[in-house]
Amino acid sequence: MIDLIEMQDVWKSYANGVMAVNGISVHIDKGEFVYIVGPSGSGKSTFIKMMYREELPTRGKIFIDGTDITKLKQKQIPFLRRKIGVVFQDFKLLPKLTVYENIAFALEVIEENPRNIRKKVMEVLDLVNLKHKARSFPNELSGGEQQRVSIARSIVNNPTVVVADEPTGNLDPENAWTIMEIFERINNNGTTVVMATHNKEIVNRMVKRVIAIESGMIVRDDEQGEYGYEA
Amino acid sequence: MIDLIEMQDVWKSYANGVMAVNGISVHIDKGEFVYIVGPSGSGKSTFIKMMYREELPTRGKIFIDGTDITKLKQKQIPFLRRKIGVVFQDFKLLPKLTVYENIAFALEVIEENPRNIRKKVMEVLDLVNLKHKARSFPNELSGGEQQRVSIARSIVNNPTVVVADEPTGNLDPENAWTIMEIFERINNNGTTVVMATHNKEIVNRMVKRVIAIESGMIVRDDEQGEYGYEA
Amino acid sequence: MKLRTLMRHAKEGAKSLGRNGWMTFASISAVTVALLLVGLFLTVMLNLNSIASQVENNVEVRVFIDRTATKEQQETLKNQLQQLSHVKSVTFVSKEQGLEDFIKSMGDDGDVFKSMKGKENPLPDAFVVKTDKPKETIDVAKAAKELNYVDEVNYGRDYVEKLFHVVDILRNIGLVLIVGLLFTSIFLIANTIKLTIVARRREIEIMKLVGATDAFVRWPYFIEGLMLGVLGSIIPFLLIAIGYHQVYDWFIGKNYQTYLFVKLIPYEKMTLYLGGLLVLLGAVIGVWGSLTSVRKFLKV
Amino acid sequence: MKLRTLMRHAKEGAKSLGRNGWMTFASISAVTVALLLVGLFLTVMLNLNSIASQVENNVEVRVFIDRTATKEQQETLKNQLQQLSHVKSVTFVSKEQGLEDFIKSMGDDGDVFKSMKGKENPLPDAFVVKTDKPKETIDVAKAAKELNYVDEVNYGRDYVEKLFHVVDILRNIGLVLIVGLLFTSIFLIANTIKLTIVARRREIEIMKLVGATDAFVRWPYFIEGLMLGVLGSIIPFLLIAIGYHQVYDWFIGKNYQTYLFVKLIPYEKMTLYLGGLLVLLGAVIGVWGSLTSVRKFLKV
Ligand SMILES: Nc1ncnc2c1ncn2[C@@H]1O[C@H](COP(=O)(O)OP(=O)(O)OP(=O)(O)O)[C@@H](O)[C@H]1O
Ligand SMILES: Nc1ncnc2c1ncn2[C@@H]1O[C@H](COP(=O)(O)OP(=O)(O)OP(=O)(O)O)[C@@H](O)[C@H]1O
Ligand SMILES: [Mg+2]
Ligand SMILES: [Mg+2]
Repeated sequence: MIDLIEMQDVWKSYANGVMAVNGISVHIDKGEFVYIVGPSGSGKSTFIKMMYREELPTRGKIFIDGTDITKLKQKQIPFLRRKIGVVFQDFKLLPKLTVYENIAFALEVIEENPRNIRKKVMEVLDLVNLKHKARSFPNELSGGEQQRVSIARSIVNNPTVVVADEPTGNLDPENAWTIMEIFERINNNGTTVVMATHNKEIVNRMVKRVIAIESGMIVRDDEQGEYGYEA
Repeated sequence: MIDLIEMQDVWKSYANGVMAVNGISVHIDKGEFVYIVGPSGSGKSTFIKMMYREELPTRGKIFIDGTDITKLKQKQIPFLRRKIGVVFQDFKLLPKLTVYENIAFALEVIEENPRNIRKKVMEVLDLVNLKHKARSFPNELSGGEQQRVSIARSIVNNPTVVVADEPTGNLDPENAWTIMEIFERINNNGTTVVMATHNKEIVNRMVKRVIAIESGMIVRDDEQGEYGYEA
Repeated sequence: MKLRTLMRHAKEGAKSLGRNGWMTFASISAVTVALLLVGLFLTVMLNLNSIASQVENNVEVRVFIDRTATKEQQETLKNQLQQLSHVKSVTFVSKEQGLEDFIKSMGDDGDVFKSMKGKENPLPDAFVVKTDKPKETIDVAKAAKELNYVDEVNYGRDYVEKLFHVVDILRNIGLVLIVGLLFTSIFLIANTIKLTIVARRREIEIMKLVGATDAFVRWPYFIEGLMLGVLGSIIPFLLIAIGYHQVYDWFIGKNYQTYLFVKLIPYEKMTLYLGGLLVLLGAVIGVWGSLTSVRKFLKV
Repeated sequence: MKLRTLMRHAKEGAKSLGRNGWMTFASISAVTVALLLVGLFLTVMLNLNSIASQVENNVEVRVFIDRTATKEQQETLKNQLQQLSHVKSVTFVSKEQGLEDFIKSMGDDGDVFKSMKGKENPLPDAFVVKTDKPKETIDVAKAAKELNYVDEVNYGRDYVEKLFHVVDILRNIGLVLIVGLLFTSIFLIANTIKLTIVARRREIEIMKLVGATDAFVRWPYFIEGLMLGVLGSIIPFLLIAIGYHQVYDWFIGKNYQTYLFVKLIPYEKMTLYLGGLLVLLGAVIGVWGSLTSVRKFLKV
């Protein structure tokens, strides 16, 4: 298998001095499904944000598909991001756009043919059971509905990697499983999935590789692991 | 026991026509601990928002401590809200204030003596394990940290009722249990707790009254219930 | 409200100015720039107005006395003139003095008239009448014309009427411009402050949801608006005070005071009133813009 | 860029104007109000300037001919005058005509000089010299004075120099005011637009995080800024065009054209240039304000 994501001794300290990631090295192969677990504030989101250059590491190298993204020029960043579908922990929906438009935006950005946009958007909205909310604005949605829009957007343009930050935090178990099935399906089709989660039940029932982070360091990395971050 | 919260045939449809709550009647006694469960978009948050007048029901009456809050004058609303500590699903922290100041704000509002403010704030910050983040701003916190600040703020002024909307959605199981212990403790001290949640494990292990909502209607209401919303 | 709480609001207001960094900067600079404009125009307009009044005040009526009139008849005429309403002073000017004045008033051009001195002098003796209000000149002249032993009444009708007309028009234009400018400035400042506060609407909503009363939310904004306005009025005041000082000195240095027969408004008076006005204006607009903007978001 | 994408940006820009409702309103009204002010001042200033030029152009040099000069000598003098640089025209005015003109120019006040008609006329014959540039009057007068058979040269030195001085001062004040006003307006408009865009910084950040290039984010803002500016320039243009029409008609109706010896700038010319200028100004400031504000938030 080919390395898709590789981190080499990555450190991150924020402007206010907080050391969020302290020397992480990791390989994730193309087509893998990885859970990131760890206590609140341990650095999972920071770890994830560095993959699509929302945050730049203070030290270390990060390779995505063979290129060191810490060296990317400002102009190249959008093209990195288009390969990575992100489910943000705080959803990050555009408040002035409807649900439909929010998802379509990810396709307009890559200058997708308008004819295909409608079809693709309605398809993913159907997957997350939100077809009936297509014309609502984000502030007219429940927390879980917003989360599902963010999920729909992350997969709509068939990215190489889907990176999801606690994508089921605001979902009831039933909806959570629907989402997990979607992730499993796209993973089976070759998409790499990296998912930070606190959901013990999901991690233990849908068994995959588990990377446990504590205080910004990897304390455990098990193929076919289970939830937990005691070393 | 005395009725603390009483809803009489309450309906709520939003401006865009969505019927979020469709005829709910419920009694919650002083000192009770109630879980609100239900699928995403079923109306849990709407139900909760009506208790502290973030949303006004389209029809029906809501009594808190004997007064019909749907009839409250604009000027009286702040005093209702001071009796109710709210953990918002989206945290609602003041972005320009530090963690410390955010929590202190809830005390300044009731013109608490500045001498006590510091003590009380540090106390609750300690409870949620965030003393070390007192001087951080909300955007410098992880999702779970923000959630814990919101929780700390909701309990700092000893409200009569604590209303929590998925307070553990962004927390690891360990932190989640810490929070649940806090809720149980204040509940034992007489505070009524109403908590919307998707966390099956918590609901089933810390057994309390469970109200299940689906499509804006109560489908189940069990003392000592367990997670689930099939009628 | 407890003093403690008031202190808290003042502190929060000041802190908020700092934390909102460049938004504060945007507001203050909007106030600065708008008040600078208002102050500048006000200075110019007030001076032009004062100059216009001075020019108007130079207007006088010249009543030429019939050559046949005796000394007593002249006296009677003088008394009659003094009794006319709005007359401030009546001065006798002999025909020799009259010609001298005339030649002088023509400046260099008067030279060709020098030959008229002596017996060729075509001017009769005259009374120069000054009125208490410039505009009364016309009525006084008319009334004087009706009196006995009056040969000719001369008040530069064309010139005076034209002058009053032009000054009136200019005053009206000035007034329209200054009022327009004032409203514009108020609007632009309030608009700017409103935008900075709208950006904080979520903040206000959260405060309300956590149990703050309207007053509690409003107070820090009141203080903030006040400080914005006052801070924003300092630079325009200083700039105009310094600038006016320069212009004033230059004006006197170049001797324009005597050369153009007009005076500027004294420096101290001007800066005192202007300073007061600008600070007041800034404070009022700041507070008003702040409070009206907050109000919209209090309905939570 | 594909045409399809351009269309998409135009649509998004327009849609965004609508969805940002009152923020759009705030921006457009800032543009409106600022441009109204600029337009108003520009109209007033341009007209005052044109009037000043007209007044200046009335200035002439009167060269009085020595009474002893023969016809030939007069001819020589005329030729010499015509050869002076900057002289536009030389016209002979007999002493009778000269006195007539003088009496007329004094208006009502001239009456007392009527007695001078006939042999008492103190004025000699004269040449009236006009220059191509008003300011050359002074030099031409000096040069004329040096010629033979010149009795006296008269160009209202005091009056003319005073006039030029006053006009110069007023022009400078006007220029300072108009430039100050322009910068102020640009600043205030850009400031307002900036604030509306800062309120949307999160929006821009999200777009970038979802993979949009800078250009992709910028285009709709470009269109939005353009529309803001152009929409904001319409009302000021209409108001000023209508207002100027009224004033212009009133000015002609009251016969001020002939009465005050000055003309306003023709209506069509004024509105055409003003309209173009305001729309251009609005569009440029709108786009500029929009794009510079967006730029800051693209670094995500
Ligand atoms: N922008 C920031 N500036 C400063 N410190 C930050 C910032 N973002 C996060 N941190 C700090 O970095 C640490 C790691 O945060 P991170 O968001 O990566 O945690 P997390 O594992 O995602 O937690 P959670 O499960 O609560 O989301 C925390 O201590 C947090 O307070
Ligand atoms: N402000 C609003 N305007 C219009 N519709 C709304 C608004 N808020 C919520 N809704 C709709 O009302 C319904 C109930 O929403 P609510 O937020 O109460 O759900 P919830 O049970 O809290 O869901 P979740 O578990 O996902 O948070 C949903 O269909 C939602 O789309
Ligand atoms: Mg996180
Ligand atoms: Mg909810």
